[in-house]
Amino acid sequence: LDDIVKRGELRVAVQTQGPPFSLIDSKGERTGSSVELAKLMAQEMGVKINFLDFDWDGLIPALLSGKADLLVADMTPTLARAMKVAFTNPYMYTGSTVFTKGDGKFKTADDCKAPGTKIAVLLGATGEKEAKKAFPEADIKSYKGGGPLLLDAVNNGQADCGVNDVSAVKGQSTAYPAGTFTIMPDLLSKEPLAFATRYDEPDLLIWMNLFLDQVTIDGRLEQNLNYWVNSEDWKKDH
Amino acid sequence: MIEFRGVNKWFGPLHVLNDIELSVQPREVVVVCGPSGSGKSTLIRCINGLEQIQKGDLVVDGQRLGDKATDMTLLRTEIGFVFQSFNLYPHKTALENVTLAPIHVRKTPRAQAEEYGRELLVKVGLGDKFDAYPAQLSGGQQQRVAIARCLGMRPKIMLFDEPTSALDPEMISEVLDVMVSVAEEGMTMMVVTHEMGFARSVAQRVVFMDRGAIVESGTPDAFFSNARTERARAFLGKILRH
Amino acid sequence: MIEFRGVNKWFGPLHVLNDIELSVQPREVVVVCGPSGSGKSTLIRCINGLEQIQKGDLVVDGQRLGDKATDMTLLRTEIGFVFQSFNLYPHKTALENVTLAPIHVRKTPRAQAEEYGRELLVKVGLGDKFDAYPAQLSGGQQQRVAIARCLGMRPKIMLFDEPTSALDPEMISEVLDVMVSVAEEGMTMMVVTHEMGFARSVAQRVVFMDRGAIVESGTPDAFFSNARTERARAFLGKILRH
Amino acid sequence: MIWQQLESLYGSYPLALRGLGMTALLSLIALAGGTLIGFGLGILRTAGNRVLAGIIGAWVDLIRGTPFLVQIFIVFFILPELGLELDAFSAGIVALVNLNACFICEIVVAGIDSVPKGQVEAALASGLARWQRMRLVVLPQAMRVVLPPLVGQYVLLVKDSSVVSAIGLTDLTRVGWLVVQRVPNGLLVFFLVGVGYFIVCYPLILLARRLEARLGAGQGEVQL
Amino acid sequence: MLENFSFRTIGEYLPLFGQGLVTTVWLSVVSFAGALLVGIVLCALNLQRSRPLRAPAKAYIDIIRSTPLLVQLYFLYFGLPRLGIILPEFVVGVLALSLNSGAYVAEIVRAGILSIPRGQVEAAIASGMTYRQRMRLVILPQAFKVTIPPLLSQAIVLVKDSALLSLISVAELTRAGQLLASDRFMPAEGFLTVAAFYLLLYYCLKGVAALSGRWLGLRPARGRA
Ligand SMILES: Nc1ncnc2c1ncn2[C@@H]1O[C@H](COP(=O)(O)OP(=O)(O)OP(=O)(O)O)[C@@H](O)[C@H]1O
Ligand SMILES: Nc1ncnc2c1ncn2[C@@H]1O[C@H](COP(=O)(O)OP(=O)(O)OP(=O)(O)O)[C@@H](O)[C@H]1O
Ligand SMILES: [Mg+2]
Ligand SMILES: [Mg+2]
Repeated sequence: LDDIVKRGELRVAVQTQGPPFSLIDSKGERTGSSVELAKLMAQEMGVKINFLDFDWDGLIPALLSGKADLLVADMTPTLARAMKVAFTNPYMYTGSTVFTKGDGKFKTADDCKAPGTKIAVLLGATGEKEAKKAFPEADIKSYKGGGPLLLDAVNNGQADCGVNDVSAVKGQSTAYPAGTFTIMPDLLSKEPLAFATRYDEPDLLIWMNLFLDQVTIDGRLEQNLNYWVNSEDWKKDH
Repeated sequence: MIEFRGVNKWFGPLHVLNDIELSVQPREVVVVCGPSGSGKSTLIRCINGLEQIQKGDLVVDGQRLGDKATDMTLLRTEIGFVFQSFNLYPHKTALENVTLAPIHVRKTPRAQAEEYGRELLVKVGLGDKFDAYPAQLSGGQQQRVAIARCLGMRPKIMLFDEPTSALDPEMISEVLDVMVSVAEEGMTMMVVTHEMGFARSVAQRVVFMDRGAIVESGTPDAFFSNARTERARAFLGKILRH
Repeated sequence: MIEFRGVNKWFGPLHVLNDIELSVQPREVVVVCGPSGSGKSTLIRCINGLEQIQKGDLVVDGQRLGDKATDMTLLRTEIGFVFQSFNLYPHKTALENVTLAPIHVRKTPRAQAEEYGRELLVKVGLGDKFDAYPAQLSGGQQQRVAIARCLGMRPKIMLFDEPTSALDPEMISEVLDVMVSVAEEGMTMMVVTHEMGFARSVAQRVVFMDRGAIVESGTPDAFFSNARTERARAFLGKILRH
Repeated sequence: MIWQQLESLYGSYPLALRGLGMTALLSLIALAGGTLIGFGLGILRTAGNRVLAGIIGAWVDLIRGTPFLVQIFIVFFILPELGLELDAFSAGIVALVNLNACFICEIVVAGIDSVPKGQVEAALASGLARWQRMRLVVLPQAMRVVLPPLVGQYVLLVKDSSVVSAIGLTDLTRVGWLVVQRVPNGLLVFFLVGVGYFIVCYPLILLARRLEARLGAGQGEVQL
Repeated sequence: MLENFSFRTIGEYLPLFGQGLVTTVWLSVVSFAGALLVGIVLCALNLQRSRPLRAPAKAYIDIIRSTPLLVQLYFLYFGLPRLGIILPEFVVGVLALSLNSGAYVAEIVRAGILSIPRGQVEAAIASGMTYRQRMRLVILPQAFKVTIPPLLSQAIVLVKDSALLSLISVAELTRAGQLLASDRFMPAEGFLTVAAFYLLLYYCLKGVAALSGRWLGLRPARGRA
């Protein structure tokens, strides 16, 4: 933390392909739910912010190698991951959901349990694990390259249905004509999302947890989430 | 057997064959000589269609080149061509070089083609080199394989384009010896060469070319002892001096 | 000027130079002949260090090759070498070929080097080809440029490795003429060649090699009219016959 | 629908231009640096020092044999642990230059080896020193053989440069991924990305072909 | 990242790497066979005299060479379904790699054929061989020899390019590394292991190239200053 203040700059690693948490708006500016929260953090610290955007592959090395002070993405704090990085307290809960094509033959999540159903997930994302657990008989296909690719795969028929984070699915599917996709109402799981930093920065971790408490209390977190995640208000502005 | 009637050829603006009139009788041996670039190679390459003529008639073995009715591929099997640079197939042994065309073009059964091929290699003095690859042979040996390769097709005509000029001096005679024996068996031959000894002893006629035209033509004796034109005398002076 | 004392050389297991003893005096012209593969090229290539000897002493212009004190690069500037295949630099004009080494090795001022270069090209009969690229020259012309290129360094010794054997017959004499004139100016020369006319008229000595050894050595007259060894006679029979 | 997408695509054109600019800039620097170092390595490798040639050869193998993505990660994330801190752009440049130098080294060695031995001997016989032989005789002739594949390598370089998006540089390919989040027509977006690369690469390919035709004209093409 | 490098975890993931390696090898072999096929057909077209046959082949080669494989892959994977063709990922991947590498193979083969000395062709013509006989008996066997080394280089490129197929959920070698990186947050372990496996494949191919060079009797280097 001292270093950050001395440097006068907070370096944050974000993922490029993850609306509504992180995206490039039509003006080419980086924004999104997590991004705005990070900006708030920097503001509270009284330092400038510097975003480093990476593909999923680059996020973790960026944090581990010290290129970034913290990692702000829609990342689930699994115990295996927590062996390597220090997660904050969860700032929101989400879950994986199942979606299919609007006019598809799958009506409920249980339909997908049929053996051989092709299910699109993102490589390494929690959706992948949930899908494997929920649909053991299905044919799981893990893609790389972000949520929109899943939507495309389902839309084009390469997969029967997709499993991904609910807010991501909601956020991304609106770019398609209404009714293209059916999003199942029931979640496969409830998952926390958290920010991450390194274990050798315990003071930063404490500070971030405190920050999350503060914004929860004063409503700024809720405001953020309502704008970005729980509604589609942001689409109008960006 | 070969008849040039007013043959002309151009490479772009360059007039390489200029109104050639020449007729070669069966069993005749004709030597062609002349300065570099005078069109000697072009002349004999036209005969088997490696170059095309643009004006005049060229009749080979009774067939007019360029006619629709003339099957060039077939006609070529009647004409052997020996190159200055041998052009043996490097990926085939000596025997395979000789039998390749008979087997695939003439459809001779392999056993028969190989028998004849061995016979020919023995004849050119390479009875111990059936399975050698070209790279393992000296220049003189390669050229003798090349001659055997032509003979393998039992051609009616053989054309030679400076067959000895890429050879070491000691190897020249071994190739010339083979050519002499082919001539003595009655082959119709056109030979581009500067080996005047060969011309003297074997040729019925020597043709001298300069700048795309036939300048002189006559018996070897007449040509060497008293060439009519100044150009031929100057040329002979140069190549016989050293 | 050049002195071989018990020189031996092997290529792997192949013994290519076998106890060579030979001494060439200043202003002497020595012709080397012999069958292909007998080691002629290797012999003269050793003199300017294109090949290294493995046993014996080779002293050139007073300096022992292989000695630490001998600066090969410097010594090479005293020795001109003319190759069978000309080896002109294809990306340089005739004049540039001649002036390249004087300018970069001798550090002659460009203007002066060019003047001398032009003079030499005129001398070899190429006064109109200063700016021609090698590809635009005939073989004989290229070889004459190559000789001019050597002369440009004002060498004390000139070595020739079959300088005319890649040439058309009419061009041979133009190159030989230049070589004769170089010899007449008193250059020390070693020439590998089969041009016996040249040997007869210019050489003080003919050396005959076979299988890596010097078999005979004598005046041209003695060598051509009555060679002592059977091998030399057989060789002469072959190359003089045709 | 399509119109609406095109419209929002149009809105992204500054981003696209920035991507194209980044691709071009990366390629250009890597091209210049890679060529320079590649020639240097190639010349050193043929200079006759076995140890040096072995080291360069091993390095070239290492680079040719491993994925470029891994090389970038090593430069950007692992070198700092050894005390060499680079920002994303410099790291991308370093990795790209190194990659290209290695490929170009191979091309240059092939070119140098294609120069007839007689040329070197002629230069040797006239007393030219090693570096003079290389500069005045060998390299100018090697260029005939080197140029066409060299330009071909530049085309590959332009395309390889997209891998640097992994460490956060916004090049043309990455712009594609960014835009596709808002305009869910991947085919259209990546078609345009393809067009962008085509615009940069195709002239290079034409150039390579021209060089090949011009330099090959001397030998004369085979009539089959 | 390096100070607590965990070989143990790599060991845990080794079966996954093994499967990935097998897939990558299998994928590359099939794709390279396809690339040879595509390349030879393209090259045959490209060497025709008739323009209508030559032009499309040339255009295809140019377009493939001037666009990234990623774009081509995207088009095949998401474009074909628009035409009603849905193929398994593995097949699409093989198709993309074959079509892409085929363009390069075509150029290599063409260069090989054109490198055959003119005299060889003339000798074959003079002995009365037809176009097809010349090709089959004289030109192609010799061209084969010249093309082997550049073809093996192209194979190396193809092996590395196949990593891109992890994008469309083909479980090849690179993906194993990515899994290790994102499940356990061990990027160094993941990617360095991947690199080691690719290097292994590279040396195997290089060994094959050296062997085939010796077997075909290619001459060693010359002309060094
Ligand atoms: N394919 C070609 N294209 C253009 N010009 C050519 C071609 N082949 C030959 N020529 C030119 O045609 C002329 C005659 O060439 P040709 O090879 O027939 O001469 P030549 O008498 O055989 O000479 P040499 O003794 O050198 O073999 C020369 O000026 C040559 O440059
Ligand atoms: N670099 C080399 N490596 C191995 N063997 C060689 C090498 N150069 C020459 N030889 C062999 O050494 C022997 C002598 O070669 P050299 O070139 O000196 O003969 P030559 O008398 O000049 O023959 P030619 O008249 O054919 O030029 C030959 O058997 C040749 O094959
Ligand atoms: Mg000719
Ligand atoms: Mg020799």
